[in-house]
Amino acid sequence: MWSYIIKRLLSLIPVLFIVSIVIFSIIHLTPGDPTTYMLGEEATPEQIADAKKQLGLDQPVYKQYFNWVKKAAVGDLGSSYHMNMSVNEAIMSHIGPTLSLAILAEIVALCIAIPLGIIAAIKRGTATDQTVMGFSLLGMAIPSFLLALFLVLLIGVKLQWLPVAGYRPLDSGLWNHIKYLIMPAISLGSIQAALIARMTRSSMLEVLNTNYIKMARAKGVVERRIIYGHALQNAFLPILTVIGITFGGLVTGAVVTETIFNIPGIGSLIINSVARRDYTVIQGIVLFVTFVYVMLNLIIDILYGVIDPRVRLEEK
Amino acid sequence: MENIGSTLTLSEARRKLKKEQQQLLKKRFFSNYSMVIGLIIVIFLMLLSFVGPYLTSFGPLDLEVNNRLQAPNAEHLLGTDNFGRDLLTRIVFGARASISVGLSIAIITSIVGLTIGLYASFYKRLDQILMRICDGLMAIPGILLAIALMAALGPKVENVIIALSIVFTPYVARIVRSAALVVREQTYIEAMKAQGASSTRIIWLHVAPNILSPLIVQATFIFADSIITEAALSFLGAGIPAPAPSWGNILYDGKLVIFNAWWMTVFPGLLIIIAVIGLNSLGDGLRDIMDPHYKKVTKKRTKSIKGKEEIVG
Amino acid sequence: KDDKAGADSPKKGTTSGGELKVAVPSEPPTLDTHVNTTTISSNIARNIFETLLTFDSKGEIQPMLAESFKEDGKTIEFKLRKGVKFHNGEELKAKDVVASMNRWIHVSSSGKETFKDANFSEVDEYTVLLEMAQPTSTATLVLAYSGGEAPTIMPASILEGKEEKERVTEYIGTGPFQFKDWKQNQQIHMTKFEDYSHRDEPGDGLAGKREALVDDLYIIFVPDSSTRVAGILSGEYDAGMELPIDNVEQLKANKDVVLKSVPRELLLLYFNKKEGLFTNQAARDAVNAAVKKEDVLKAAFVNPDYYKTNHHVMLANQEAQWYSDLGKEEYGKQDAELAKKLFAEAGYNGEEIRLMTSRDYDHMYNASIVVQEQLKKAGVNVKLEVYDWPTFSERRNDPSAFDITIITNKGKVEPTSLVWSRPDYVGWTNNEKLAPITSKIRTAPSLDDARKYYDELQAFFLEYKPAIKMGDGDMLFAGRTSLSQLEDIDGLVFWNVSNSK
Amino acid sequence: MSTLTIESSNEQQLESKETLLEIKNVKKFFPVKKGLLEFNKEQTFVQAVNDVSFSILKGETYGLVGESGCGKSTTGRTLLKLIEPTEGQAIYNGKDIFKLSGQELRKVRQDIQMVFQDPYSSLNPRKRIGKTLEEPLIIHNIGTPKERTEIVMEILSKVGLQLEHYYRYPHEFSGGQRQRIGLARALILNPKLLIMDEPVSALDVSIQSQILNLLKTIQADLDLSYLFISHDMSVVRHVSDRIGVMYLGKLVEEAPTDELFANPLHPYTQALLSAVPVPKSGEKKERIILKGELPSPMNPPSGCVFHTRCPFAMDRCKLEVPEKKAVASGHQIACHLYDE
Amino acid sequence: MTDVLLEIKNLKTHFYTETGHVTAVNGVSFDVKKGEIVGVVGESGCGKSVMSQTILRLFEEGTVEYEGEINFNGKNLLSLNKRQINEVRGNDISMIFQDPLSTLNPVHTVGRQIAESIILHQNASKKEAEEKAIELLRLVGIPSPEKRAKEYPHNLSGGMRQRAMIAVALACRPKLLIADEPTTALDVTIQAQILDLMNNLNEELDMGIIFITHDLGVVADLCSRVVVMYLGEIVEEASIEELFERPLHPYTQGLIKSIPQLDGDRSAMLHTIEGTVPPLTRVPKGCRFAARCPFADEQCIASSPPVTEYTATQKVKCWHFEEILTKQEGTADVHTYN
Ligand SMILES: Nc1ncnc2c1ncn2[C@@H]1O[C@H](COP(=O)(O)OP(=O)(O)OP(=O)(O)O)[C@@H](O)[C@H]1O
Ligand SMILES: Nc1ncnc2c1ncn2[C@@H]1O[C@H](COP(=O)(O)OP(=O)(O)OP(=O)(O)O)[C@@H](O)[C@H]1O
Ligand SMILES: [Mg+2]
Ligand SMILES: [Mg+2]
Repeated sequence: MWSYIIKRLLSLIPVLFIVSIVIFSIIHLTPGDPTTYMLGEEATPEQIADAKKQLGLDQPVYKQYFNWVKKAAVGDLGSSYHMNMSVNEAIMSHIGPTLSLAILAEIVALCIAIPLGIIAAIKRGTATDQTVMGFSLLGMAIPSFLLALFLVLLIGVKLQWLPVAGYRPLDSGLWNHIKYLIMPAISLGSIQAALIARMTRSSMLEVLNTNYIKMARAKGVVERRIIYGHALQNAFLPILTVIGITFGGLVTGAVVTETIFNIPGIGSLIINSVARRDYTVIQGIVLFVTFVYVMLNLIIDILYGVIDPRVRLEEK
Repeated sequence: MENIGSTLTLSEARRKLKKEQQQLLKKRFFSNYSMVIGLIIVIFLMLLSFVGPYLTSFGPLDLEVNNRLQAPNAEHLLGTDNFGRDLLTRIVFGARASISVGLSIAIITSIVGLTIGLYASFYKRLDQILMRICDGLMAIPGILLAIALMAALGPKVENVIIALSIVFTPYVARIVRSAALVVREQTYIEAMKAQGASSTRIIWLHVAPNILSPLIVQATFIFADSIITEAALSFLGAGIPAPAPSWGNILYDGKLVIFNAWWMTVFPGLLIIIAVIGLNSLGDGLRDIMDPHYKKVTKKRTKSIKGKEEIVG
Repeated sequence: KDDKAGADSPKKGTTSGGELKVAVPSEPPTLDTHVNTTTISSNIARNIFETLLTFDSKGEIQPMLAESFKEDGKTIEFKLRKGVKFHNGEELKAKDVVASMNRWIHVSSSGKETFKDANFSEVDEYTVLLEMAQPTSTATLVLAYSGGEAPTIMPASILEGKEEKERVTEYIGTGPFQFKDWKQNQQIHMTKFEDYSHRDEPGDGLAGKREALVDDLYIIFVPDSSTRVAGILSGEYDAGMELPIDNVEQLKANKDVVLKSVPRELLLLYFNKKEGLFTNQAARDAVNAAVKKEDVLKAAFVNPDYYKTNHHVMLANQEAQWYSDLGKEEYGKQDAELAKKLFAEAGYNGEEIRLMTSRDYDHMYNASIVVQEQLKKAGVNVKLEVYDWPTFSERRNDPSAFDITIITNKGKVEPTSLVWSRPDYVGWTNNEKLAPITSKIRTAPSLDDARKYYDELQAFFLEYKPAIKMGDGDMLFAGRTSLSQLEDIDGLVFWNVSNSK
Repeated sequence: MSTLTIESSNEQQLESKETLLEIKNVKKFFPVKKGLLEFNKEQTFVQAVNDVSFSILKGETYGLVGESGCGKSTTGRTLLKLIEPTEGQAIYNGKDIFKLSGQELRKVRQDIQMVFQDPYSSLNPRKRIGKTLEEPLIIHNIGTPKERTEIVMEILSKVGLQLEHYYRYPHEFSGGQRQRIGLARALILNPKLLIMDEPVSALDVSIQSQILNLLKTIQADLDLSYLFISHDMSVVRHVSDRIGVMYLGKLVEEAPTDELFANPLHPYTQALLSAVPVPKSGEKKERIILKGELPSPMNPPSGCVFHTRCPFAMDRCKLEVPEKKAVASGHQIACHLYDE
Repeated sequence: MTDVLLEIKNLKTHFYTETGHVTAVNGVSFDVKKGEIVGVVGESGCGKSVMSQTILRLFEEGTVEYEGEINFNGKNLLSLNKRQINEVRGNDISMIFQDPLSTLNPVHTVGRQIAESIILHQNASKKEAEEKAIELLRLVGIPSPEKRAKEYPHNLSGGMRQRAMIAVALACRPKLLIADEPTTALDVTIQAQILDLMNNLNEELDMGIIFITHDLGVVADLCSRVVVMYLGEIVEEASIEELFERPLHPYTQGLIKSIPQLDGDRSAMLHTIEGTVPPLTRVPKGCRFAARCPFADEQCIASSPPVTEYTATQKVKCWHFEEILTKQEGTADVHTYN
């Protein structure tokens, strides 16, 4: 197992390397450059050329790449063109809100999704099933911005229960912190919930007819325990995968929601950096996100083995 | 040991059984509400997108700025949008674009993701490579990819399909892989190997059907998501070329006036929901047909059935 | 400054202290106004930095950091106020002004244009002298303008040892607010500058007494317009800029919100005059005949209350200074037949015309949609090409990439700095007839003299059609009623504003 | 029903028969899973099959018996390379199966079919039985679709199932029916060697006899070879020509059937035979009760693996691994008792 | 032994499959007394497993329907609600399934699965239960039970799984044990050990056992009474002596004749009962065995025979059993096998 983990960690090196090349190419394929934002709308071509030179963008692409990769290899991702900070700092300062939001949203999602999915599976074909699944389809089909705006209008503007937008760090008090995250977490979470609930239902259906569930019944295990103790674990791999990738998606930025609720997280950092063509930040984020995904998927893969001992990932 | 019948009676029996079976399948198909509902919806949408355009009295681009944002009324059944274009017409014309984008992406990602996921679950070495590629792909921001593609290949609908397919495929692949990892350890797969089945055969005919249900869930999600995301990309010039309508575009236009023109978000939103329900019902139905345990819960335990029990064969 | 929307009179002389949270649509790249052209940057920066001159409410030029100034042909002499403190405690001296202003002249585009070969020099500790290559009628206007590329004054000590073009990252000025911190992608925090030395004249427009009445000023970046609206409605923000005109009704309906607007933008249709069909005068004339300007305006700015059908090149609210009758007649006319004829004359035969736009700015996009339809009606095969803003910005500098594009430009204090006249700006206006006119305006001995040549410029614009002006658009802003006042003078003004919340 | 007698005695033929499959020193060790935190613990193995050699001749039935968990199924699965062997060779047609892969391996698998011990889980729950049975035909390109269906229906009735069962799903069958399906699937390809892991354990005696008769008939007709793994000594006795007795991963005794039953030499074999229950009321045989700690394949005893329970264990048994040696024609044994 | 522990009265189990309605168990009645071991034998597919699972109502609701009565401790199990039946399951009645691999939960260790029963029904702490589980594994003859308890079903051999199943079922010392072919995968030495264990429990706890098997040797060894089933019905019920000495039903007779003998002629074909079992969708109207019965006549084909009590302990469902018996008395060697 440890050799597997180490191997996976080592695979980060080529992955990051290749991703860096890909992202570098993509970035330089994309039209536009950092000066647009830097100098403003009415900048003269002369100003633009000056600025490009200053940023080193007049050099050949491969040279730029080497300059960058040399530093990146030792952990220095360079500094942002636009923000007065290094890329590392930029990521660090934006990861906090994103993590808080992701965790909260995932909690919301899981609290709704798994029980609902299970209920739907048990009551397959009944009105309960159809209602639950109907809502989850709704959740899947409604664009997240609509749900978010609806929440803003209702809870934020009409009822004024919660602040409509913004972010307060944890050190401004737990409630203050959470208060600003509840609505975004709900609007993100309920969409994730829709997917997870459906996945839960369909995976559970595969499991509920098996003989070991019959056996558990014969043992006199109560239905609740059968579901949560026996069936769920067997059905859990796809569910875990969805949870993993949706969580990954949240950690690496919920662009729309972060924009609407004006949360300064990774998502808005990405979108801003793309809009500003802040090359170094984009590159940095992509590497960071790759790292996050590789680690996340490693954890998920390890969990596969824990959840279902039949799964073998190691090479023989 | 008694020999049961000659070949003649055998082939007769085979035909009879087959016919019975076909009838059964038909029954199974039509008593499968999901399937039927799904089909009805899909047919409705097909009609909407192919015949609908000939029925509307407005053009999708006919604008009349002075009529902007009119609530649904007799002339404009679903109201007008922020350029005074007839919303119904735009929705009807947008149907084809949105559904074809959504469907193509759902189908492409399903096929590619299924392939990647299945093979990754089967070959350890490949797993390492494919899954790391997926990790990398997941990390590249979709917006950037779309802009780059658009720059490289020009603003075309195809590009949005390519870009979103690239973005969504890893998700499908991972889901498929997770389910397949369990299936491949089952004894019946070992039994297939023992019979000399090739890996390709095992993968496609024996593992694949068993991971269908998570795939269907993920695919419907992608269908919905890509209809919506297409609009986001068309903001960057990478979606359906600008004034041409798509449900996603109408929705996004509606977002700006969400405070005062509910019809611009509600109607396209509704249609997306209907389309998703349709596709999903089809998927569920398909799944149910392949599920040996599926029985309609409405118990048809009537006297008539009980009366049959003593029938002599 | 027109207060249209139910502007109940500000509660004067209310409490001081508290905070003021303002939602703005975008984050400035820097607060160093010398090196970037964005308005938002100058808007925020002018709370921290001040300029030598400024405008009062009637648009007259008044001294700000200068005690007084004296124009004399090719020179202007500024006497500085004494005892003005920078936020770092240094006193404002002539060397600071010289260092700042010379840098501004060298690096900013408006500095370069208006003050070519001009130079500031120190006369004594509190006197500086601006020497220009020729008499410049627009000099004081440009110096007083704080709507973009503001000629702000910073301590010489900060500029020392830096390359001119290098951005300043330490924001130290003399303004009523001092820079506290900048959370990237979030907000800029400013606090009241206790040692601020204000002018003694009563506040009037941007001139006169400035005073920070709140302790904390937060400029919060809220890119999503509906979020800005929701934030103002719910009281999360005390004021908000650039609100969508579609949301006017919601804002008006809320009794705790005061809605205001001010003309800010010129909507212009630019032709690519370097390549393609529109190098041809007839083709440009044809487009002019084909479009119905008011429809375009309406699509872009929605509500007649918030746009002006304005035929001349300056903003409608600048008519007191700059006005011309030329073109007023023709402005509203649309003639598809004429357009067809002119297109034929220009040798147009159905090839694809690329109308480039970006959805990052709704005005531009909406206007483009309407123009596309109108041109189609005139028989033009127009293709709309939508790009994200950086792509758009790159392509618009590429003569082979587009034929027409519609852009909103910010208003300017004087006509010669309007960007359409620049040969390097979108569309490449490069006509030998233009330079003499600009030069006449600029080098006129006084502003009044300069205004006489405005008609000539207008005539050139109408005839040559480097671009077609659709009209003026307003910028909508709103504040909570808890604010004692809120005004937009080339951007929102945050001094002399208290918040009773 | 005719009580058909197979012409000549099996034993006489033995010498003349050629070897079909030769298994040499096969080992299969399963690594024992360690916890994530036990990374410094030494890797231990379940020594499921530990150096087993025997050969199967053409047309013969080789019975494999032994204690539960001694590695019979593992041997069977390893032979087909369904699990990677740790060591050893399995020579079939002059080639080592363990070294084959891809197309070649699949060819061998056509010749050697397997019936799994666990009938239910070896059937794909989503596939109708008919399809499952047709699968091997399709894999090896036999017949047209119509013919395949007929072949399947024929084999169904041969194993005592009905045509109606063609369209049923596995969960609708009884244990014994499933077992017959497994058998049918293996038989359908006309293999050369059939590895059967407890193929009749879930069948009632009347169907069991049908099946055993069927197996015998087919063998006589097609010169098939069987590797017959079973616990039912009377069944094994009935079908096998030779029998191997396994204990804890080792083959401890091997002899022609009659010889083994008449003259069981290894103490374990003796105990095994004495424990067979008799289907007659009131009649209880004297059993040899094996005492002592049950050894585990995770750390098998030193020396002779049986010494912990052997009534005749000597000191030497604890230390030396007994070599396999022949004591009579075809009768091999690994036990120190029979050393000179 | 007069206390009736379990009384099954005219039990029917209907399946509603898409191919039609199937009555897998059709009017089965018998009882199990306290401390009694009842063997159930019968043709493969005759409904033994279905019947045994019906006792605990283990089939998916909605696809199956039960009829008749199953009285246990004075309660009709078929009319209990969910909670009530759950109290009976595992605690009062436990069950060893026929198919050990698919009935053990693949993601739980065998130790955990055994411990679960103990925790559920005996108020034991987790640790106690785990220790007990190991003890049980040792009891059923699994070597190094401490280690095996931590393994998963797929790590075990077929026999070990079966023993693990037995351990699960015995964990709670139930009043009634339903064992569905519990020793098929065990070698005879271990089988003997398990049978001993069952015998002990049976004596110690007065545990009733329904023992389904095909191994008539085991039946002879263990059971006091035997129920013979054929195609969903009980065709004969007899004490163990009677069954082997004087089987009444032609099917039972055929069955006994088919047993391969340890000392029989190896080269001879085994005795079989001719014909095949008809599928449940085509059950004959009359005697279900008629088509395969050498003694069948029109009566058999026309109508289903009644159950006749031949002795106090022996019942048979056949029209002609007496004639057959007298016929065979003459030929003498029919039902013996040396
Ligand atoms: N879920 C089901 N749906 C439909 N038919 C079923 C179902 N389960 C069992 N059957 C049928 O019911 C009959 C009785 O099956 P059961 O499993 O009880 O047999 P059995 O006596 O246990 O046989 P064996 O000894 O082979 O295990 C069989 O013919 C089988 O095909
Ligand atoms: N996949 C596996 N992982 C780990 N150990 C295994 C695995 N399969 C089998 N074993 C172990 O290998 C040994 C031999 O198992 P095998 O199944 O070959 O026994 P068997 O002789 O077939 O027994 P039975 O008669 O009970 O089926 C057992 O100790 C078992 O626990
Ligand atoms: Mg085995
Ligand atoms: Mg059974």
